[in-house]
Amino acid sequence: MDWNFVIFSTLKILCVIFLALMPMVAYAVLAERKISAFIQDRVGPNRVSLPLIGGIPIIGPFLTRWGVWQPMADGLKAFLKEDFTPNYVRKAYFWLAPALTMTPAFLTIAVIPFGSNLGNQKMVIADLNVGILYTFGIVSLGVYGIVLAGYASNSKYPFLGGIRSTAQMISYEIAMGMSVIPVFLVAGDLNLSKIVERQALEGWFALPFMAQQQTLMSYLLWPCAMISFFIFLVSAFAETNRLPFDLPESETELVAGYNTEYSSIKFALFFMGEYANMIAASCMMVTLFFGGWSLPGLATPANTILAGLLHIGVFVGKMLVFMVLFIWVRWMLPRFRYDQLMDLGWRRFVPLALANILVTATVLLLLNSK
Amino acid sequence: MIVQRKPLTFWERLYLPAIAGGFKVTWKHFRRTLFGGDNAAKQTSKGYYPEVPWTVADGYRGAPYLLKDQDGNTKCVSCQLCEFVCPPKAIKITPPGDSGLKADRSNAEKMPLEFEINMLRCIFCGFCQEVCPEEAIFLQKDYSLTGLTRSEMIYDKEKLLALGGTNAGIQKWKHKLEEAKVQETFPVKL
Amino acid sequence: MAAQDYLFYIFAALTLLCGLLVVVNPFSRNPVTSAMFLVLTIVSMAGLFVLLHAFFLAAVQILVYAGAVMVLFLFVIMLLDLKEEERRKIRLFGLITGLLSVLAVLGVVLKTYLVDSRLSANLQPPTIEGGTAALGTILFKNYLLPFEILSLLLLVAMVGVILLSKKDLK
Amino acid sequence: MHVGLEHYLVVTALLFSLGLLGVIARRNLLVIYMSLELMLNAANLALVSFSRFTDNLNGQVMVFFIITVAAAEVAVGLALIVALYRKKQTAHVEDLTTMKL
Repeated sequence: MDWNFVIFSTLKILCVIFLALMPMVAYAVLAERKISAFIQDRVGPNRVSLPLIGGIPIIGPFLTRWGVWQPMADGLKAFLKEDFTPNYVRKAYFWLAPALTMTPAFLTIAVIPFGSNLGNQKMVIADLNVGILYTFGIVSLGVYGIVLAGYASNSKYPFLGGIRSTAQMISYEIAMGMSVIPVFLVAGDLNLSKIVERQALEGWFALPFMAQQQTLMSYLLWPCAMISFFIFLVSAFAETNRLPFDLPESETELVAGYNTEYSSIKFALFFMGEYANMIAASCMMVTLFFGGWSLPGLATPANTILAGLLHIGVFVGKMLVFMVLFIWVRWMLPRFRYDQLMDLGWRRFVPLALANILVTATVLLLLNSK
Repeated sequence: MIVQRKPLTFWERLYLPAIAGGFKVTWKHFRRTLFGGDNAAKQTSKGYYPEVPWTVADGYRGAPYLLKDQDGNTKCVSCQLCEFVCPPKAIKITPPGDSGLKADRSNAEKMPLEFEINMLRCIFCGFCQEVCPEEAIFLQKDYSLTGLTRSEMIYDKEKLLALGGTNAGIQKWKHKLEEAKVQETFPVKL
Repeated sequence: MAAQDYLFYIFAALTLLCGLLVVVNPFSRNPVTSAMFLVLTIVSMAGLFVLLHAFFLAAVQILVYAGAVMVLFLFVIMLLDLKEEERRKIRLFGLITGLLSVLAVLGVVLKTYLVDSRLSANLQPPTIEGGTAALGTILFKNYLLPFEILSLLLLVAMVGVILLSKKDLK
Repeated sequence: MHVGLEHYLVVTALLFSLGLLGVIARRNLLVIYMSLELMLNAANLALVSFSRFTDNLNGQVMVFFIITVAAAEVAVGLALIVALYRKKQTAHVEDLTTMKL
């Protein structure tokens, strides 16, 4: 057995989950609260601080005033609150559901190339040939947590929330899956690392001028890529149950939808699952449409440690832009009605995505036959 | 009346103008708060809340307390209207009953033996103030009610009276008399 | 034994155990439990597919079966609000005939598999990989007509389902 | 012993008979349907293992077809069950003994 491989894989998994993803989820919650506060003319969390931390020169005042430690306080509170299990819930499923929401969100990260190379290690946990299919498979498993939460709560609002969410997620999965097919038609591969490498050379699909060498093809396919990206973006909002598509937990109608009956750490798991899903969706968008770790000057896979770290930084930076977008849109648009949501999914996006596949295939055929 | 839902125009169905409008509004507020430092806390007082007390605006509905009249007597006559009207059932009044507790003022028959408001249940709606015929209970400006136990948050008569203080200026029957006089002249407001 | 062999035994045991719990669960007769164990069966079977280097099919298995078909099952169970299946008196005749027929089928199948010498003959060490490209090529070259018929079948099923699920069935 | 074709085939045989047992023994229409899925899956596994050990992708194409047909079949079957439930308010095979709705 190749022990080197095993050790480095374990190391990568541990680092990505515990050093990157978990803190990122925690601080995404803080970012959400801060940005929401600024948009609503408030200041947001700015109280929590550790003793003596203000004594550090220069950065000390910032560390005490910007709510930097708020995620830790939130996490501690979630653990210490009373874990209440209502009567008449179906206990096994009630306990299973939060875990089932959280896990798929983390599993999705496995195939995302979050950097090029670091030393001689590829910066992707699992470089699968069927990369994107794996992602969609795992994402589709995420429905179970919500269905079971709705079913196990044995109460009306969670049930309605669960049913709504299931229908919504399955519907938009189809639009989402179809929207990315043009990308794979152009790239000719399902492997996400290969897709990123191709984009690094011939232009990002959504921004073809960000390229090492300009080609006519990428400009001709720009409209198709933009439609692809647009459908993917909107579907990602629907898949992660974010506003304007947060119908499963629309608080004005369903109290809190499927997580009405949950409290303390179980609720926190649902909450973290949502943010982990947002991170995964942002990663997917960056990887598929915005060139992953690449920048025009940094298009070749890194061969020094510094360049490797730079690539990871570029990837994380691009991802954070999308996270801010996710958070910002929450305050921009009101919630859709349920029939509008279904109408948008089935009668606008699915036909549009199908037409997009057809047009892309035609353009590719014409270009390649020359 | 049935309002017909207007069909959306092409631009509205694209949702794009709405998105642009939403971005404009949110960006304006975001910029003003983050870079201008101009937020609600700054506008109403010199700093942020726990250090700098918040300036309470007129008409703010804080915690309901019991009032005494100008002679220091309990105004409440234990009519229990507030207990009846209270939506979350936060008020509990024990009438004097057989204990024979007389009011400590001459123009009333009785006063409550016990008057409790559960501040954990109170929703500060102001119904009790509105319904009180004696003007004995008023929503005041206290907004920061804290306690370490649940029982601590149930305020009894002594505490409510002590917190409420005296308010001689409000004399309901005088107002009623003025209102009646005004109404006799039939002022026609156009 | 190689690591892959251990993985085979783990996944096979999981598949069979979960399959057993779908059919004869001693703890619960709730259809939701059956459905959830079927999901586990399917996922562990996807693991077996990966061991057989059928990567595309493993992904499709999870995507279609676990992600869509089983969710549909759960959806229907929840919508119909099915009660738990009552524990009936075991009818000896039915049980014995049932078990006998199952054992007979199992016996015939196993005998064919295990005794047939052609199977246990030395096969070449397999080299084939069920990747997307390979499968797509063979699908669109050798099996184009069945593929098109299949798409027609899906269309027919879709129309049928919409008709069936209309409120007033005439 | 190295894991070979026989190992996979034993698993498929057991899985198939489990599905058969479910169809015979269970009374809930939906659970019977799930058992049918189990049998189909056993067939899938057999085809994939044959395809692997005979170095031939045709088996996998068959599995692809089976999965598609199964999806269509499940959709229609569940719609039928729902329609049946609307008429009879039951999904137990013992209560569905008449030839006519």
